[in-house]
Amino acid sequence: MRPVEIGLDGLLCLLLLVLAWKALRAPHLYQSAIYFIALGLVMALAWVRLAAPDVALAEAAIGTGLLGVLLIDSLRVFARDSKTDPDAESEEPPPGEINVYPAGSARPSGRTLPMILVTASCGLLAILLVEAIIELPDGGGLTAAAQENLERSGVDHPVTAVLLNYRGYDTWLEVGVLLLAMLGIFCAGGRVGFAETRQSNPPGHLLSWLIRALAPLMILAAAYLLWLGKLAPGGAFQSGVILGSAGILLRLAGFQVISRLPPLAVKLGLLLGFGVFLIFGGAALLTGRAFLEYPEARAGELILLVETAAAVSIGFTIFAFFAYLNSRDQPEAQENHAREEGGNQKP
Amino acid sequence: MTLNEWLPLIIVASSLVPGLVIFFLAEHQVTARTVLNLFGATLKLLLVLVVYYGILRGNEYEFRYDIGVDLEFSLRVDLLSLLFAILSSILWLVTTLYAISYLEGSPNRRRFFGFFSICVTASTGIALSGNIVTFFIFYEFLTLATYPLVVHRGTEAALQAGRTYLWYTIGGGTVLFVGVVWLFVLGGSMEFDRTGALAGLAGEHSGQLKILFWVLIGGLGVKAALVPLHGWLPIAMVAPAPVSALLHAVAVVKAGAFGILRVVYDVYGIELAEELGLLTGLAVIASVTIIYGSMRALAQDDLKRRLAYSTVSQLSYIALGTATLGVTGSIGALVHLVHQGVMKITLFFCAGNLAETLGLHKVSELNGVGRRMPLTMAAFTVAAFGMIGLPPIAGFVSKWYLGLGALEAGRPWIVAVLLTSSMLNAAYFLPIVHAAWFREPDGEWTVKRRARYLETSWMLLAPAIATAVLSLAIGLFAATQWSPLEMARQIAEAWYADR
Amino acid sequence: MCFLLPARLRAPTGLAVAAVTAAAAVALAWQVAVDGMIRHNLGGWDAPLGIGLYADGLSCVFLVLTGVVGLLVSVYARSFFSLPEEQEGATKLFWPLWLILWGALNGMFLSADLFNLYVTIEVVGLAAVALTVLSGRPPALVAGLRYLLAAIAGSMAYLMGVALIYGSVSALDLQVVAQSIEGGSSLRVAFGLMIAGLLVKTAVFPLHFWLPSAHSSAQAPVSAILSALVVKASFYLILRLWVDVFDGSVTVAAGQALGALGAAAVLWGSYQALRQRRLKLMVAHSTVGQIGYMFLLFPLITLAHQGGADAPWLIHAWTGGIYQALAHGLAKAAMFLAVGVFVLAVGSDDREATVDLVGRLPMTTFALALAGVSLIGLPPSGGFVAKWMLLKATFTSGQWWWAPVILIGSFLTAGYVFMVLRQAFAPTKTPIQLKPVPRAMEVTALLLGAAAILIGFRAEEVLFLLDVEAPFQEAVEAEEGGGL
Amino acid sequence: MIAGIETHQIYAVTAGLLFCMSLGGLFLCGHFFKKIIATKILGTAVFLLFISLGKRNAMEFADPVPQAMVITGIVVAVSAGAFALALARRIWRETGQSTFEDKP
Repeated sequence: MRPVEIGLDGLLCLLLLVLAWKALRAPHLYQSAIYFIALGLVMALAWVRLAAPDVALAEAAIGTGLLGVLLIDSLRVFARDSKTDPDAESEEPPPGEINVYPAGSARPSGRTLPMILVTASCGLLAILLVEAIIELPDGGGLTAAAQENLERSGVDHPVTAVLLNYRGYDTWLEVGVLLLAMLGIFCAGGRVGFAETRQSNPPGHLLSWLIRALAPLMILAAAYLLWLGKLAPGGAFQSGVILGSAGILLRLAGFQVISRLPPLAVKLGLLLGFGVFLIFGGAALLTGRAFLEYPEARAGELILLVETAAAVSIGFTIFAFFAYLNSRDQPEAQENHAREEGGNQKP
Repeated sequence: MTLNEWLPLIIVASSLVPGLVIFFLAEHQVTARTVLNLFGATLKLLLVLVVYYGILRGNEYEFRYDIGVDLEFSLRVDLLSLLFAILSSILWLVTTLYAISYLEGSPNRRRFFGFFSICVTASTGIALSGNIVTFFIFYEFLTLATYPLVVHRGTEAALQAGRTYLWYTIGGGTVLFVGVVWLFVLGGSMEFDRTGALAGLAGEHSGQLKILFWVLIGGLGVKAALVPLHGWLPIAMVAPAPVSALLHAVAVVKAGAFGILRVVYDVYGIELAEELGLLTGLAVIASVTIIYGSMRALAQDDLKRRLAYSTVSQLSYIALGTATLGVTGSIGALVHLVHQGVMKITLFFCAGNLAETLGLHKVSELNGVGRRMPLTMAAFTVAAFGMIGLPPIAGFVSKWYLGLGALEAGRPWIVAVLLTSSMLNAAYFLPIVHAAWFREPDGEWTVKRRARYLETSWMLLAPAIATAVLSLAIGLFAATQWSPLEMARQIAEAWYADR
Repeated sequence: MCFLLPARLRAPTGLAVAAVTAAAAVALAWQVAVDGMIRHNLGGWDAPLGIGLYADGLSCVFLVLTGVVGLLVSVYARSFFSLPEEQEGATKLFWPLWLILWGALNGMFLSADLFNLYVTIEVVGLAAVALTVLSGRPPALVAGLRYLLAAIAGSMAYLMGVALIYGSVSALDLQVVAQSIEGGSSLRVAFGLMIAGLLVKTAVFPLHFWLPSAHSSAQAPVSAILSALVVKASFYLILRLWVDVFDGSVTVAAGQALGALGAAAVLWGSYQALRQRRLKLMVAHSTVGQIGYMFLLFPLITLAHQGGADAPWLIHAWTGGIYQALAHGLAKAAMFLAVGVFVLAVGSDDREATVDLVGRLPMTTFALALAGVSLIGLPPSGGFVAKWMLLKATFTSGQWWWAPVILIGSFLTAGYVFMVLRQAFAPTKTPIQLKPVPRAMEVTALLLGAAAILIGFRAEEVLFLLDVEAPFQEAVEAEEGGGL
Repeated sequence: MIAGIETHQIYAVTAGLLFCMSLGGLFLCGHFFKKIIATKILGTAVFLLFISLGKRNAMEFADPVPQAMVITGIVVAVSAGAFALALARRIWRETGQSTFEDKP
């Protein structure tokens, strides 16, 4: 390995550590969020350096992109609501500059001891962990096994083969996790269903037009990525995320997306990926194969089908995360909701 | 499985099933409940007698059931278990009659009779247990089933008493638990018919065995009300009279005493217990309890509390007899188990009658009450004389054997304890008897008119008289073949057969 | 077989699915009992590339426990969530969430793959949190967030351990890992991380901080599910890793350390329960204490293992620990359901408010009493068998220092159980109007309580099932292909 | 000496350090928002270790199994994070509480 590479990697790692430190220690939430997003982008570089472009794509799109949007959107809530709090009026921080410690309460005292304890034990853990990591053998892994069976898997890209064939069960559960998280968010929000409102300050005409034009392109791009997944980095998750971001952009431009769909379609969209997997797995069982086993000859087509369903669901769910949270915390939505609740209570 | 194997289980179930069914009856289905109760009680008595007859003819009755690993549930009938089983089933029948009348019209009777039957189940179970685990299971079961009865009235005092009762019994249960597990680890499943399993360990583990003995006695001593573990008994007297009568004269306290008998004779075996020098300690504790209980009884004005302290004192006669080495002492202990039960239940019935009919709770209120309730007080007098140990009543027989046993074993100080105790007994019973018969009536109750021809309801009166007659009879006919004394003799002789 | 993960079903359908799932669990257990352990390779790929499902005695015992408790809780929940009081928030999501949770639990008991286990843990965790916050009441929300953060941290620690293991042996399948494992500091650290992560999820002292608030602020059926089943799942996983995977590398010290945590939990949890005034908090703290008992298993089996696989107390320790899990599962579910009925009827969660319930809600009081008896460990009950076995193992193995913990724990448990019962016997001066409670709710609570008692009568079947591929028999070589 | 260090080792050690740092952060940060960020970094650290292990022998292309697992992991982590954010937002809106310590 060349020293230049070592230097590059070292620098990258150092940057990772510094960014993480900053994200955790920044005095303002806004800064934390920004550092975190930056960390995610640098991390994507690290994935590329580690020859894992699939992960880089996923991380950039989901880990940083989607979560970043959600984090920033949440900041808006944390900032706005403190403004409406009459007690905090006097010490109102400038928008986006929310102090970590809530207005009115000083930095909690008496936390020195736990801090020392936690720092010490984390330090100890770090030593143990680094030692353990260094001790790991230099070889190993399942690359060879995965390559060997690639022919039977119906796809040409090993990561896709692992995701959808060798370990398809995990992926199925993972689509389930997305669905579950959506249900969880419904619980946290206290109600099921979306209440999108028109953005109070719609973006300019040009931007609106641009986004509208962009949306079909993004859908096209998603389809391409999906198909590409058979051969090269790409696949259901990445394409799903692009679909989701198309939705988020539309939403940011003030379009009502979900409200236009009938509720049944919304549910179907959320369930599609999970359901197709299940139907497919059940069918495999019925035809005498193991659960989620693909018949070798038609594996390619079937995987594409399952992937498409998964991608649609992923995109839809990711968008739904945003749409739900975003709309839930619009002031108008709250009022609507309050009215709704009041109406419900009367009879 | 043959009937003989199932019979012990059926005996236990004959009170459990009615108990459980009662919970599902409605509160107002009095007739159904009464019939069920009496049916169960009669059935149990009959079955026990059938088994007794079978045992005399040499049949064996054993029920075994594997819970898992090495936990085994086993019911087995021997003479000692029969002695206790006959006693509980006769007294259950009598007490059921009494309770039906006593509680007439009071709330929550369904609950009362349900738990009451379950208590009897537990005490029969204790009697029939074939090994120490089964014994422990029923012992704890008894604790649980009696708790609702103690707090039955739901008053602050009852709840308080319930709390005290639980602290004592659960504490005792926990200690016993340790002891039982320890015993198990040392000597296996501890079937009661395989005495001597521990004897082989005497050399190597004698220290452990000694400690273990005191752990076991500590656990059992709570229910047997050995000083200083007796504190719950007088307090628990807030329970309704039938509960005090059956549970605190028979079921609960006898469970402890019975356990001590089992531990000394069937678990350790008399040889080993002697070899380890455990019996003298037990005798001393028992003596202290006897004297202390009597002294405290003297100072009580509340009639039931006086009776309760008397129980504390009298119960330890059993432990004392157990600890007196020798066959005669053991006979005394065994026969006192029965005699004390019959006499004490009579006293409690009478106390209940006085409280129920005239509202009298205190010794000082009893002046002249014999004129108003002659039959009740006659029963009381018989039982009290028995307690003191006057011949020919049952108490005399047991005290006689205990004293004789002490002399045979060469421990004359025990005789001194017995004499002192009898004197104290006389001192706290005779004034009651005297006041009831020879003092002028002066209480408020004298103004009340007699409601009926009888001094009180016949269902209250009959049980008291029956048990009084019984205590007279078992004293008078002690020498016959069917008397408790004869049974006790057979049991004790079996224990000492190999000596 | 048990991947029934339906979603978005309303009560009747949900109930039907619950019945089918429970029946499937029992059927699977039966099959395992008859034919021995079953392995099914998902997607038709063998380990190490594919994921296997694997059912042996241990997993079946937990599957059946989940099935029984799950079914009864479902019946209860059906009545509970049709009450007008419990309609707020997103309660109509109960069914999909609960069935997903159940499916994930089953998946976890069957999975034979370290990473797949991570995914199932995560599903269990998310679903459990979502159920906690179902009512949308602020205390539940805060408790839920605390739970969620603890759960994420725990599963990340677990995943870190998985990464280290994959790094050193290049396999994820439990059996393959178990066979290729050798000592070394990286494995020790991996093991430590995985266990620590799972300890957070099992809420072992002192990592229990999230449990009381979460379990007490959830709605009654949810609390029952969380306390009876969800914490058991991570306990199961610790047990599985401990005896099947890290079999050779666990040390006596590690066992003692887990035992010490368990002992501290027993004492602390029970003591805290005694101090609570709110019923549900009391029951939740009691869970902390009872979980501690299960961890007394580890020092006992570890030492046994060092002393050879045929140490005489092994069977006691093993049975005791599992029995504790079973008995607690049943009894705690019964208790939460019974308390749910109380709260509903009285309208208050205060311990003092339960006056005179014995006369007015006899069935529920009885359920509570039965559950309490089992928790205390009084005979005859499942809890008694558990404590008997554990105590015996401590004596036989010479580790008598655990014995006082077991006993003091029982004593404290008796304290809080009877404090409630005592109150229930007290008559009221001013009778409170009780709200009517659906009969099904009372009956299910009673059934669970009775089950906790009844398993104390028959340990044989459970033992037999446990014996199928018991971890102490070194015969895991036979791999039976996907026999479903 | 330096030439002996492999790329994956640098990243693996970084992963270990990141893990510990964010674990500490999770305990010490007060605000929900930062706690959530800490859990995200915690996840990232784990994924980094996975991938760096996958890089060990194949220079051209990393071991696909950890890659697939990490993709799964990222999705799971994001779902959990989104759920946590939703909860934190609701709590803030309902009670104005933003840490576990303050009781409004």
